[in-house]
Amino acid sequence: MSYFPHTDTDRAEMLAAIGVKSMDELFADVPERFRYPKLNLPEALSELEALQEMRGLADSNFHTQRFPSFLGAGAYQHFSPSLVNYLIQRGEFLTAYTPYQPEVSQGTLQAIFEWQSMICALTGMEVANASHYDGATSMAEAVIMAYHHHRGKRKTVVLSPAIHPHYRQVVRTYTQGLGLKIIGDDDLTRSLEDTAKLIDRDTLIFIVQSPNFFGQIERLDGLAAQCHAVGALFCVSADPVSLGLLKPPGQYGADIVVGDGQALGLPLSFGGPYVGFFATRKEYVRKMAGRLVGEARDRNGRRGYVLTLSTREQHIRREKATSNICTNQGLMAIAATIYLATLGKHGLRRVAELCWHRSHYAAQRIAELPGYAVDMTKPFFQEFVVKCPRPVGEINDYLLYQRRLIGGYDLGQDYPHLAGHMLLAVTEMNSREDIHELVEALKEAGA
Amino acid sequence: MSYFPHTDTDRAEMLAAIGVKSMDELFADVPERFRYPKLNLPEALSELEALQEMRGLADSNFHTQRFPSFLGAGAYQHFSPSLVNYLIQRGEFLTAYTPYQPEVSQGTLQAIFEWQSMICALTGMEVANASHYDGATSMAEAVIMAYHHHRGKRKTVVLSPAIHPHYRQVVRTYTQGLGLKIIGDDDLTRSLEDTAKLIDRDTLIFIVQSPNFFGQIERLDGLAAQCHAVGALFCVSADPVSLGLLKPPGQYGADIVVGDGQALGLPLSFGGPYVGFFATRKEYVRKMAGRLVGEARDRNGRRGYVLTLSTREQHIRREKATSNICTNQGLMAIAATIYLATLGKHGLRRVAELCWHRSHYAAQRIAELPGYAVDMTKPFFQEFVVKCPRPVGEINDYLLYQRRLIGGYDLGQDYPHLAGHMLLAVTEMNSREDIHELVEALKEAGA
Amino acid sequence: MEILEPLIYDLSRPGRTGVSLPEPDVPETPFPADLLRSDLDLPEVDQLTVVRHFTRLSQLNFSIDTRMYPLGSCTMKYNPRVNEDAARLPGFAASHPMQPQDSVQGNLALMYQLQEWLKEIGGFAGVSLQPAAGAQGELTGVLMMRAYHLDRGDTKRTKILIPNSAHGTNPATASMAGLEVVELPSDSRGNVDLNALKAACDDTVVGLMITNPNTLGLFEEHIEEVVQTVHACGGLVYGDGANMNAIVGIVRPGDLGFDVLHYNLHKTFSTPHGGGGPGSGPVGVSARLADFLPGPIVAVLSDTEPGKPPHYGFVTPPKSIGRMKAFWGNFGMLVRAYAYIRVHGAGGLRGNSEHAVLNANYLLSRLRGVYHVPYDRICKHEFVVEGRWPDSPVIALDISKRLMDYNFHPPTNYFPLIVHDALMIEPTETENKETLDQFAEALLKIAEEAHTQPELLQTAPHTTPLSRLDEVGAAKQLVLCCRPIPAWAEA
Amino acid sequence: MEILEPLIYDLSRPGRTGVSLPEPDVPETPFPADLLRSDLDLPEVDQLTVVRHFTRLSQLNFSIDTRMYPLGSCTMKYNPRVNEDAARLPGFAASHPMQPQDSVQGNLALMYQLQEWLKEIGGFAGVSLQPAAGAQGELTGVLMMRAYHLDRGDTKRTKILIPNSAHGTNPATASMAGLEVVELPSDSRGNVDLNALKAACDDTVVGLMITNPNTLGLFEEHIEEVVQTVHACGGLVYGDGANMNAIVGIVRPGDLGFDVLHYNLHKTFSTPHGGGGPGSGPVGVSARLADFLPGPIVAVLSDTEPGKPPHYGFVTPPKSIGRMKAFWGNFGMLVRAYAYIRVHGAGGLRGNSEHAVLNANYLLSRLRGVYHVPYDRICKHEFVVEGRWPDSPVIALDISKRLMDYNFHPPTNYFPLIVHDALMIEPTETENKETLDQFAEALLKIAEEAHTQPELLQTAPHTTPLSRLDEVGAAKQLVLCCRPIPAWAEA
Ligand SMILES: Cc1ncc(COP(=O)(O)O)c(C=O)c1O
Ligand SMILES: Cc1ncc(COP(=O)(O)O)c(C=O)c1O
Repeated sequence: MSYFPHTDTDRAEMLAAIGVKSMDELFADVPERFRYPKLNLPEALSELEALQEMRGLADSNFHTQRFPSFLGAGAYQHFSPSLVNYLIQRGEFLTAYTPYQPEVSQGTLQAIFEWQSMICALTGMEVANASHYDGATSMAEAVIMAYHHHRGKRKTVVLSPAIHPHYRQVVRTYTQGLGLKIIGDDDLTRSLEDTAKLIDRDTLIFIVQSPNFFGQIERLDGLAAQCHAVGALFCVSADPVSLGLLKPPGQYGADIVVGDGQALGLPLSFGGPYVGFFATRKEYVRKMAGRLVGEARDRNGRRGYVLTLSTREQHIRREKATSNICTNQGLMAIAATIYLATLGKHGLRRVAELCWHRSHYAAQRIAELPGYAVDMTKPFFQEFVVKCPRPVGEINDYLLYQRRLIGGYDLGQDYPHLAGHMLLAVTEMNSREDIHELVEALKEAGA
Repeated sequence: MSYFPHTDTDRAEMLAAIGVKSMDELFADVPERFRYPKLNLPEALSELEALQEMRGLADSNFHTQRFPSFLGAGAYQHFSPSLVNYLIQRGEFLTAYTPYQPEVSQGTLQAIFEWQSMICALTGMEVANASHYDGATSMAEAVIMAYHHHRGKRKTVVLSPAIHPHYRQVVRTYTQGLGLKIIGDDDLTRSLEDTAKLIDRDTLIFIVQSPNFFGQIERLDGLAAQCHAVGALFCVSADPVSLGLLKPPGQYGADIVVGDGQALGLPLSFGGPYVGFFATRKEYVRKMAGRLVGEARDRNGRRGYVLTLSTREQHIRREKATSNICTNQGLMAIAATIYLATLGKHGLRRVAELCWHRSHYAAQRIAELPGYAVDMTKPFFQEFVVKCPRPVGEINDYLLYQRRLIGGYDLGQDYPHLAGHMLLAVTEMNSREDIHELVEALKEAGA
Repeated sequence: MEILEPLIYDLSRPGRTGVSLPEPDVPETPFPADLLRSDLDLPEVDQLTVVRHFTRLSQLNFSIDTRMYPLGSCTMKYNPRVNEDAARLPGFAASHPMQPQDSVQGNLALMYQLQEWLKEIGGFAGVSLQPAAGAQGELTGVLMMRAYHLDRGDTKRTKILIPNSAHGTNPATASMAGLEVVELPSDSRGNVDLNALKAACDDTVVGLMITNPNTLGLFEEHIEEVVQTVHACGGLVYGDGANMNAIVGIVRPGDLGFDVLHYNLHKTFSTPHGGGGPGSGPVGVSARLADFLPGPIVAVLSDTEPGKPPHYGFVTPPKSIGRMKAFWGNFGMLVRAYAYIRVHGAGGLRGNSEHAVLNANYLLSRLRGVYHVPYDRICKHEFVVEGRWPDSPVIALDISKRLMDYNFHPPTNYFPLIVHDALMIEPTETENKETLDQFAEALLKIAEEAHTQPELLQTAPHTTPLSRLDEVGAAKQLVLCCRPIPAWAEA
Repeated sequence: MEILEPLIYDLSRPGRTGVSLPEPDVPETPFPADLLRSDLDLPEVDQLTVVRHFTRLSQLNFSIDTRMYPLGSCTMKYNPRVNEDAARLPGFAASHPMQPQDSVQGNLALMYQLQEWLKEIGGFAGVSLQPAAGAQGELTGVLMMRAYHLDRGDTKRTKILIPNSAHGTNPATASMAGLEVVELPSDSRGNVDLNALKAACDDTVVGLMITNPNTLGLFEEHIEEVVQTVHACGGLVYGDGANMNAIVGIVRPGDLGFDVLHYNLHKTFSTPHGGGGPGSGPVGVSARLADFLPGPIVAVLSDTEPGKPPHYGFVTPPKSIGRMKAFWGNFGMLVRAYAYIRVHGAGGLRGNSEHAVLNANYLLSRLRGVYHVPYDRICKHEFVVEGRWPDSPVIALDISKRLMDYNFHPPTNYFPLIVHDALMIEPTETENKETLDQFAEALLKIAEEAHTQPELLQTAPHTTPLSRLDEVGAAKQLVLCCRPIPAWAEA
């Protein structure tokens, strides 16, 4: 079907008003030899049939609502109160665009202002922007911001090897035209301590993820001072749910905090749409990328909200803009805001506590299994590394096809020295029974 | 969890303002020996856990989204455009109540006014009310209206035996205190012609369903005249989707048209909530039950809508009211209105045509199967009766457990003379492939 | 004059539609020409027009989701969104009412549990989930009471006693059941007048219909005596459970001796009101009425194997009054109520009632003195004040309309009938103290305005999309349908 | 001064929450005290407060679902609701991006199909679905162009040519890729100036970024020559596909010789704009760039057995520029675009473009004469007029604000930069003629007002919840967060 409403009468009247005889005349400027290509697309279906076809595709997937899942690795299954999904479906949020016209966009603007405020609260920073595409591009924008902060004079980026591999890849992709040297993760076995030793006067930014890709909570005290001593910026990537419990990066001196807001009530949705957050110190606000909502007054002195500091942005500054970003992940930021409002101070902490207790319980039980070993030397949050007695792929297959469980992430894919290690995540969605099933299944799979 | 927002501080301040020391004092008037019973209910669950539990229950059902279904018998599977479900979830419709205060309820009022208009259009009648609980209670209210129309002097109700058995039962339940004689369906094999012969000067109403419970389109010409000749009212119960194609009952003289609006885009939902519609002639409007929306003017002469003729209703007229109905099925009427608006004149006809063609095709194919017979003597719409070579229950079990198909309704449950007969419904939801599967499966089941 | 939002018919243009549909893809069967309709007068619009029209219409409503809606007797509490998700699970929403029972054991288990829980909450021996709303629950109950007497050969009983504070559905129900209504006065404390009751009780009485707490929001102080008096004359006691939100976990009507009670799931148990339904009005009954319940109800079948999950099925009680509704009740509402009870547990439900009562009394404490409270004692979940003053020309309706300008939905007005210019205020437990304070301040401000600028109230509302609507005019100049009258009707 | 809607923080009260959560029900593990935060400054509110707050906020927005939103360059067309249902199917919405590929063949099949369809629609050899929006598609494309030259050892190329009518993301993207921007003038008919282009083309040119139809809504009349000129100097042509809604089924950029193009699924393919995203900006490329696509993309694996359904997997092109995003793209948006293309088919998509162009030209025909049209010829899906008159003091912004009083969202204003006081109007195909007429009449009325009562425009809007907001003041008095600054930051 098509959704345009034109009747034959409409068409005739409109063509007449335009002063053309046919629709074709409207396309006379299109090179004739290429005009009206025959597109080889499947025949149109009715909505009913299309939905049935797509339901067939969807049902052919295994998924976390069908089977208990222990997969994390950058995307986490959490409970999202029903009102979140309802509210973001409201047409007034869903079908508006970037709030360029504040008088008719106060809904979006105030919601994003609240998002900025909550991200500041979570991260312990002074300013946060309206969003980036995801956590990985937030990190890439942090690098670019640091690059410009140093007016392009510094060339070295130091990345902890325990940053999510996709994030490290995106940083490389984004900056490939800038002539940077990205080090730190060139040796994937390098410790955080050793990585920090690479920071020097050519370092524009040092980035750490905590909890890191392996779920471990990094000890970050002193790193900010170390960076600042040589003039480098210190950036932390964090899981927002962990910040319900853990010290905010602002408190140990981070200049930039980035991360992905998916864990804040967004569906897994096979990897997107998620929402990147980006927070920094007030002094850097003019160097920050992305949209920003600020408080304003109307002609009668009433409080309202507007997009502000747009002189940083591409539509005003063009090639001198801080970034090319335009459309961001607005609705996902609103979803996360609604999630955070609903859970609130106590709820988010409670979720974090549940993840803590249940993941530790699971880790302990798995550590007891013959053939398995769990690294519990560093404190971890929600996710932990398990050394397996057999290749991870085989164990996961057993879990999936024999026990209807979605297993962990195979670390060997990204960290050759961790072949045979599985990364398991346990959240509030995994009940005690789920954990027992997992332990049982791992035992069988390892035997 | 609970949804009340009170903090300890709130409670303390409020109790102080009231002038009591404890919550208990508020319940001092409740007989002490019964106060605060210990309720034996399961422990509270979090929303997350409750939803998981309920998903477990839901998933344990077979249902029409999992398996192709050929079940009708008063509830039909039809395609409902996605916007219907979205729009009725909007809080402004969902969480408002009966529009007693028109200035802040124009949304509901205008939507119901449009519903009334569409029901008039579909049925060919002059007025329709805001809704009844379902088609069955609409029919019972028709009887009661006719009873009052005759000022209680007539005592006989004549029902076609081919009316949905539940509807006939509800008419009996509703009117058991009125001392009526309900005839016609006392012999379930009686033909419509023979039933019409029962109409006499004691008949207050004669009710026919068309398409009847067996899917057959009744020939109704002349029946209105026959009723009117003896002063009885003539009432027709109709499937609203069939009215996309078939002559409206108003055209052959019906005084009242009732039916269930479920087929107009409402989910099957195991039998409810649905929506009863009720339409009649203008001359009977003051005798009609239920809420009515009418056009009004505001102080500035602007058009708006209000509840009107409430002097018929229980809250004004109390024991003299036309009915006790208060809450009706408002949101379901709005859903059906949105459905009808979306499909419109052409769409509804198209749906009816699809049901027609596909059901006839299915009937023909089944009629060719050894051991099966289909009664095609009367024209039918969407539903038809199949004589089976084995007990219907056995065939249905085979379809369900061996072929993952939901079979037809076992007519022997209500019509002893139709034991071994199955009522099958085919709508636009059943593709050609579904039909072929059904035919195949019936063949196997009959062998 | 500008139109707020055109009628959908006015947005129609020939040839438009909002759907495409599959091709028949089977050999076509000719239609019987003589049975076909010639035209179908439905609107012709595209999807966007539909979405815009109904989105804009919706925005014209006040609703719980947008502001406080203290409509007395209606329990306009928060409707949890999780309930909506539960009811829309495909296993529930796409199951067909006529499926073989073994294929819908999940539905039956849910219904069975809900029956059990409602029995427990009300102190009853049996429950039917069939009634679609409170009024249908009433009819169910009264028909059972009637049937009970008849079954015992007690055919003289034709009267139903109903206090004058009762909701209109009570007397209307009694009439529908073919019974005669005897109205009972209320005493000075808002209770049913015990002497009048005693005088009315005799062997022609089917029973009493009583609401407790009553429609003044007051708990009947002599409830045990009332019940005993009715029982003593052989009558039964019907409880209108519209006000259950005051007493869940506080007292069980069954313990007080009630024989029947309807629950309003759309009040006490948070299923949304939907602009006037769908609701759900299950009835609970004492042991002597259990056999009369409308059928079918869900039972654990005797073929359940030990150690296995129960095998559920529909059964019809032996002396059933019959079926109230096609199929099994408003199942989607049952799912929502199940979810609500499941997340609350006994403690949560009692907490709801306690806080509903706390909120009402707090609000009363803030209004007392400015608004006359004709029956002034500790109230339950709601209370009734007079919306008038001797020294002001305004009436309750004016106050109601003026409240809209303060962004509140008005209370119920002109009910109960025993209070002049009644304003019946039910805040529910889900309003927070700040909102209650704002509401109280609005009402206090309005009381002031009633004396200083009465016209402001009499011409209110001033900030709504339409100003005050002429309901009297509408009933005179009846326009109930926007379509032309069909030709055959004019003939 | 009255507040429109309080901040959620202002609605907070210590101790409230909107959720309950399960008990840990496992032995608890002590927290490492030194790693814990001392406080968490999030609001504390109940569910009803959340629902009310965001429902009321939402009502303050204009949106496609409530009225015409002719924001030029943004293609604010109807966003079909069926797409939302499709994206929320649990099999899609609850699948984890890191699941083994064999367990998500449904997702991969959908992505593969969509890749194929977008290739077909654009006339390209390869497609990546990874970019999250148009601007990210641009960066992807420019990085590929850069990589292509480098791969051939052609290291001199550092310049990107960009017409002065281009969207800001084009030059900003070039800078991000470390390239130098050379701006090209436009000719008097709104085309890129061919002579200037020729003069700029040399062996330092990476390529040209061009939008066609361009941001004036005009089809480049010399498009073939433009492409040939760039190719002749060894450069590549990047197409900004923001305006694809004019040409789907009309002409394929790949056929015209474009080397890369980004699609905006949130424009042409109806995925909702969400108040500023999420979007999706897949890129299509010609054969010579296919190896450079960001990885991974979905392919049919060679182990597919004959006669069996294809076995899909992720593969990374051999010379890939790398990964643009964690995981695989904004999958939920891909589902919606899939649904959209599936219900349209080739004919439906072409019909969309035809009617988008019809609507724009019709609207232009109604405004021409009253509004100055600096580049006046048959337009495509949008057109640009000047929002000013020599004899009136009003500016485009005033007209935009005044349109709100007529219940229309303003067009894009002050873009493209080559038109003074630009008003860029894109009606899209889903607006009906009546709405277009109303919109035209509003603009004509406003043009009149601009001459008779200019202050009415200069002080507009008058009917919105807030009057005109002071954006300049906001940028001076920066308030970007409503929370107190944390103590450690002040130290
Ligand atoms: C006291 C009382 N009884 C009965 C009813 C009728 O309930 P329902 O509207 O669900 O039929 C109401 C409804 O408002 C009521 O307030
Ligand atoms: C012409 C043009 N190019 C590029 C873009 C950037 O697209 P996005 O906002 O999806 O990043 C836009 C967005 O409005 C646009 O109009």
